[in-house]
Amino acid sequence: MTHKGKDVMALIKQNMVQAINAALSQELERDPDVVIIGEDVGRDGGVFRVSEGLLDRFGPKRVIDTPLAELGIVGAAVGMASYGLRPVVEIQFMGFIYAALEQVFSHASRMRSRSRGAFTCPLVIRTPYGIGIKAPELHSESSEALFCHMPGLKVVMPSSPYNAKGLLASAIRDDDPVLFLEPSRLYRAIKADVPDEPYTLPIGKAEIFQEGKDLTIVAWGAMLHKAAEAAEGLDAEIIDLLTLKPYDEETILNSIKKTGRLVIVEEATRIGGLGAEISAFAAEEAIGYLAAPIVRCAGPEAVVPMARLEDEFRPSTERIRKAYERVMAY
Amino acid sequence: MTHKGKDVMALIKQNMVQAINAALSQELERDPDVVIIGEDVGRDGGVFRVSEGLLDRFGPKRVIDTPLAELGIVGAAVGMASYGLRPVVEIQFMGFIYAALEQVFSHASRMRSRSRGAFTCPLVIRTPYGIGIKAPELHSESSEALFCHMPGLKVVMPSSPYNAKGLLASAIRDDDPVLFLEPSRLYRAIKADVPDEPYTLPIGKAEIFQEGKDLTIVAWGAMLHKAAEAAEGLDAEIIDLLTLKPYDEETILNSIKKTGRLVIVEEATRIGGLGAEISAFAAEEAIGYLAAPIVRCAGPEAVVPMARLEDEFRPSTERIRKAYERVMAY
Amino acid sequence: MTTIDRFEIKRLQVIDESGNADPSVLPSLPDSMYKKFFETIVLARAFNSRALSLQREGRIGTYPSILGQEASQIGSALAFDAADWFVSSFRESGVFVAMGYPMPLLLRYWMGDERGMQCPEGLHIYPMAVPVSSQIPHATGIGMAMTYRGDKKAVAAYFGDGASSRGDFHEGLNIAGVFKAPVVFLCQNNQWAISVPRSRQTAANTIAQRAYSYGMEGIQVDGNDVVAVYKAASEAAARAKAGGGPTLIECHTYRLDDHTTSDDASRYRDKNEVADWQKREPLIRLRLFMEKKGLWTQTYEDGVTNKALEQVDKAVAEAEALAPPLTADIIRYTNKELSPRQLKELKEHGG
Amino acid sequence: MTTIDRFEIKRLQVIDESGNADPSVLPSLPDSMYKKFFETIVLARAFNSRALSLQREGRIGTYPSILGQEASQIGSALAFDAADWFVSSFRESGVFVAMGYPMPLLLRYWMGDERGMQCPEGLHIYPMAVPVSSQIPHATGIGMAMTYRGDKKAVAAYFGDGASSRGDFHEGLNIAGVFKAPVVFLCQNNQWAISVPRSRQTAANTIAQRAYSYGMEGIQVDGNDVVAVYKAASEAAARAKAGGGPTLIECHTYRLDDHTTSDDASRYRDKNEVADWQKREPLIRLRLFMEKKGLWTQTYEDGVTNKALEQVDKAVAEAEALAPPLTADIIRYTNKELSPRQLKELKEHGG
Ligand SMILES: Cc1ncc(C[n+]2csc(CCOP(=O)(O)OP(=O)(O)O)c2C)c(N)n1
Ligand SMILES: Cc1ncc(C[n+]2csc(CCOP(=O)(O)OP(=O)(O)O)c2C)c(N)n1
Ligand SMILES: [Mg+2]
Ligand SMILES: [Mg+2]
Repeated sequence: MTHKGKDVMALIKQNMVQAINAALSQELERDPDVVIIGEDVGRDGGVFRVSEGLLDRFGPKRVIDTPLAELGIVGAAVGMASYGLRPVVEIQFMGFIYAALEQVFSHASRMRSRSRGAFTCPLVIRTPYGIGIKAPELHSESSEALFCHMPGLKVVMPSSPYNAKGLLASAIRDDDPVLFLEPSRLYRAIKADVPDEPYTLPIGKAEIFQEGKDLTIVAWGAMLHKAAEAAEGLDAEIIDLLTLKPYDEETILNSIKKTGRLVIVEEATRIGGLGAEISAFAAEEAIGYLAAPIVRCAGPEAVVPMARLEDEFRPSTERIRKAYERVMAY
Repeated sequence: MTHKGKDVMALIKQNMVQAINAALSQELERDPDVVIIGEDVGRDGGVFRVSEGLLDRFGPKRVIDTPLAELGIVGAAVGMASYGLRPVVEIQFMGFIYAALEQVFSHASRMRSRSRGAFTCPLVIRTPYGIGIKAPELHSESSEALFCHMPGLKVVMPSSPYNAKGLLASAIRDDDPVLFLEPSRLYRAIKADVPDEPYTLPIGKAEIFQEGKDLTIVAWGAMLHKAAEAAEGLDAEIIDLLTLKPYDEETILNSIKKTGRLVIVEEATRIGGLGAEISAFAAEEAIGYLAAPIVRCAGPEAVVPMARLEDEFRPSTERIRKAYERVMAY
Repeated sequence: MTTIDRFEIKRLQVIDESGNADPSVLPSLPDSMYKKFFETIVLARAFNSRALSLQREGRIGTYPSILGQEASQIGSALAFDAADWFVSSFRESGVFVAMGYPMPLLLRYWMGDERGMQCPEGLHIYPMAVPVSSQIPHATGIGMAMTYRGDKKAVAAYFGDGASSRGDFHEGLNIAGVFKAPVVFLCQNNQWAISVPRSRQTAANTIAQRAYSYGMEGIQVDGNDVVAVYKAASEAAARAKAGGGPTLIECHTYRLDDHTTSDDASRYRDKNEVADWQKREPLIRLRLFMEKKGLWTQTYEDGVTNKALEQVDKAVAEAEALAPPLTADIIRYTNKELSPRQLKELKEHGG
Repeated sequence: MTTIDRFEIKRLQVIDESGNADPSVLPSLPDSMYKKFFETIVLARAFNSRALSLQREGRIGTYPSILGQEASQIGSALAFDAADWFVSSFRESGVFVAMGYPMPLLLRYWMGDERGMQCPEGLHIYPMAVPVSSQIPHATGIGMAMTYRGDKKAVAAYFGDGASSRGDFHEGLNIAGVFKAPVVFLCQNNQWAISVPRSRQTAANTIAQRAYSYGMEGIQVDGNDVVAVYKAASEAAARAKAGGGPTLIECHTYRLDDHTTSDDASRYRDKNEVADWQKREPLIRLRLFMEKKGLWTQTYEDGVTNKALEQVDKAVAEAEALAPPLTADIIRYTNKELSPRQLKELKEHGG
């Protein structure tokens, strides 16, 4: 059987939660140094059930329920990682990683550099991000840009069950720290073919989600699907970034050279978002190819609202469409 | 007497430390709700002596030496601020604010929004940033971009004794939280005329540091002076951003319309820096006026090095000059 | 080896599970106060069970039940005045109700509408904090500001057993200790932090003993005994206002329901444990105690219950009648003065 | 009110200021061990004073002196094996020296050269942590990893009194308590955190008592008594390796010098206090004790000192002879595999 151009033994229909669970399970199996650590990841199987069944299968030494202490968890995981383990931390929601930022920024990201390679930090932090599950405050953050600014740290964001599984496996095998951002809105939204066996997908490579020649659209995570929806009827090339840091400059550049137009669609507040980086990259490297302004379609400069207004925050299909039209008018 | 177009009673020569000290002192005098709080700000007068003499003058109720606890200090200041005080927090170095980011991002910046105006957070966090004093690790951060991405928070960065004093007074009087980033490299580097009396400068306004018509250069803080040095001989318009968030779109736009070229000079690592935002803004709003790529001259994707290599990290005059030349070649 | 210091951890219970009071610690309270306890618990419970059913009907979002914790919340809240400040986590409906926070506002919050946390004038109830324990340093700062202004007030700071494992608990309490901030730290130890039992939250025997780490008074109270909670909190509040500094009170209670409506506690905890604590829930012993004092009859309780249900009905109607929030408010309340960019976005969002 | 728990805080001193040992606690150590204490302290002190003069000459950057704290650092470090892991703050030259960390590397670090923290094979000394206390959770995690692997090793985690006010201290120790991580937490309570005295750092009487907040063993030791420190640390290390969990040891000592070479302690602290502690500095009593045991003579000390000075001289020469660091290394060590962008930047930076 083949899938996405590769020979595979068996395909199963899985949603993203199941695909991530499979990746965790297969990596735990493959490498005795892999451990899962976080709040409620064990007995409860994680608040989104992503680690369901892993405690039963691998025991409490490898699937570790911790006290409520984000900074302590990430800090301890940094220590574990430099001892040689490969901890996979779960932070319950992206909004709760802020307490651990000193550990992420000042330690995980810098351990290799600080010790000139004597100590390393093969650590994965998984956390659900984004709007869409009508949860309380700070359950809907998409602050990926903060992490992309930190040298040493990789940032990965899947958009489908298939790439979630393959990218998570790669993240766990990576010898540097990786922040793995899971779109909570997509956790159970899509069921798709996923190879049953373990596989990896390359970190640092974007995917052409849809080919086209009039307009390049760059999006990532949950917004990819909204960006694609809004592009219906246009001959747009849609790039699924997948790795946010280091992002795939080449794929973006090649597409702009072809289309001459760029729109970036992101969920986060505009100012200082990752969209700014992509735009600035294009404005430096490809301005000669651009026939139109580079437009960022992003959230307003406002705190992500609670459930009642959350859908007004993320760019709507109409707003995205308008952004495409603005650019297509050139 | 007049200074910068305003009538003033007396001018004194001050360096930035003295000017900031004067602003603190005058604001403490003016408003009984102002308090200074932080590690070593009292008896020691701050590790850079910025608050020297204030404890003696205003007493330990208003100049508060705290335990070593960045998150607790910022958190307590959030509470004080919503009770009606105007705390001015000192974080000893920008690299140590990371422990307090949850308080800055999830609380200070959101209090007004979260409570729909019932509680507010008139809080200033002052901290020295940047390379240049040959200090140990994490004493040289310039991670302003992280803060610019957070709705609700203002970010201000002076570049001279004069604007440091006026902007700090404005920050303290502002009814929302302000991060006030002081270029440690400039603390004692420049002595200049500063009005003795209290004055404010508007938050949200950039300054044309130098007029010109061939090239727009945007810079802020310590890099402003390096950017200017490198521009010698060019007819460049140099914009001193001063407020990093919300940055002054209008001044930037007008300048680009005039010059048709834009280079952004920043000290931070390039990816996701504030330069990306400025570039993206221009690429969206002014692409039609641009005759050349927008170039960011920034730090490499690497951890800020310790003393021996720190000068290799910030863009050198030569590197900046090359960036200008690249753009001027169009 | 010399012993340089000694500590004892005490536990306070006033009314036992059979409704008998220990005369050595029974405070002298007017009958009206017992009634107030009873009526507030009934009201809070009515609110809580209505919130749970509204959630099931999709009329509000995820909701964290307070069932079992009413004595801890109400006994403590009633020890404070309206001029005092309240800093809470997300599981304090009982505190909000006890302090007279408008129930329609509370419901609006759980509907996912920020207007629910627009605290009305006259009350000083901080918006709920979703990041666990991050509100604790705020209480310290508010207390420091009270001292600064010379206001004879106190802060009631609520948080859970899980919260006590976080760094902000430590920094907040330590700073409060150093500055003798007038704060009463009320740990609602309900034995669980989602699926993590108290015994796995920390290897310490009690949360109360942490008080000694911060040079403050500390005590464990039977959190299902409203009188014990009230007594300990009143004493702590009085001490705080008199300049005696902060207190850590561990209210030893139990979360009888799931963590929130999104949770299924049967996945991780034993039914027998829950059944056991069910027998100790706070209303049972209060009822028995009041009956012995001639303050409780079934008719009295029925009256109280009916009135509570009516109040809750009215609150639900009022909350649901409110016009939906304005999209523009997202932006409008970000800053006092909006930047040109924000003004542009405000317009785009209908403002 | 019932008492539900009781704690005692103990303090250990073995050798008093006059060099007399308390036989009830004196461990039976070979003479060679006392010599080792003595010689390591002398070496660390020689290193320290040379570092201070190198700084004055502009040959290294800002440097934090360990003067007065040698017993705390060396007594504890020597209680561990080379296979154990060390997690330190920034003021542990004594620990590095005791563990045999190459002094030229240590100097390179203080010259502002990252290569100084490239720990050689065979040692497990974590790079110094500049953000105070942020290293504490690492020790917990390393300990958990040792348990995971079944390695009978321990972690020595160093931090100051100021550090014990931070959240990471709390979270790190609490998690270590829960998982019985084999960590010895060594608080170097030198009475000052820059200008903040211990009494304003926390209202608690001791740092040691915080052990009880985490369900672990805790003790205060006379940190200027190298034998007491060694004894407490050895017992704690042995307990850790035997699965008995972590220990918090408060080494009660004193920072005799300025905070760092950038500091001027005369701005904030009393000369008399310093003079008082000067009398209690660790070498005085060790000398007296060893003399009584016939282990010390002036000739012995002179020999030790000369050898130490030679070693330090050699280290300085070696450190200064090293080629300057490569700019490209900034980028090279950011990630194991560099991205195309990084490779481009590497080239631009001469790599
Ligand atoms: C910082 C943070 N981490 C995780 C969560 C998710 N979460 C919500 S409540 C909770 C458990 C809280 O336990 P406890 O403090 O005991 O309060 P309780 O829920 O028992 O009232 C968790 C982990 C959160 N809200 N904030
Ligand atoms: C998080 C953080 N805040 C502030 C500083 C600046 N600083 C360096 S050392 C120090 C005091 C540390 O005190 P203590 O923990 O007692 O250690 P000591 O210096 O006495 O060895 C401070 C405030 C820092 N390095 N890290
Ligand atoms: Mg709980
Ligand atoms: Mg100290």
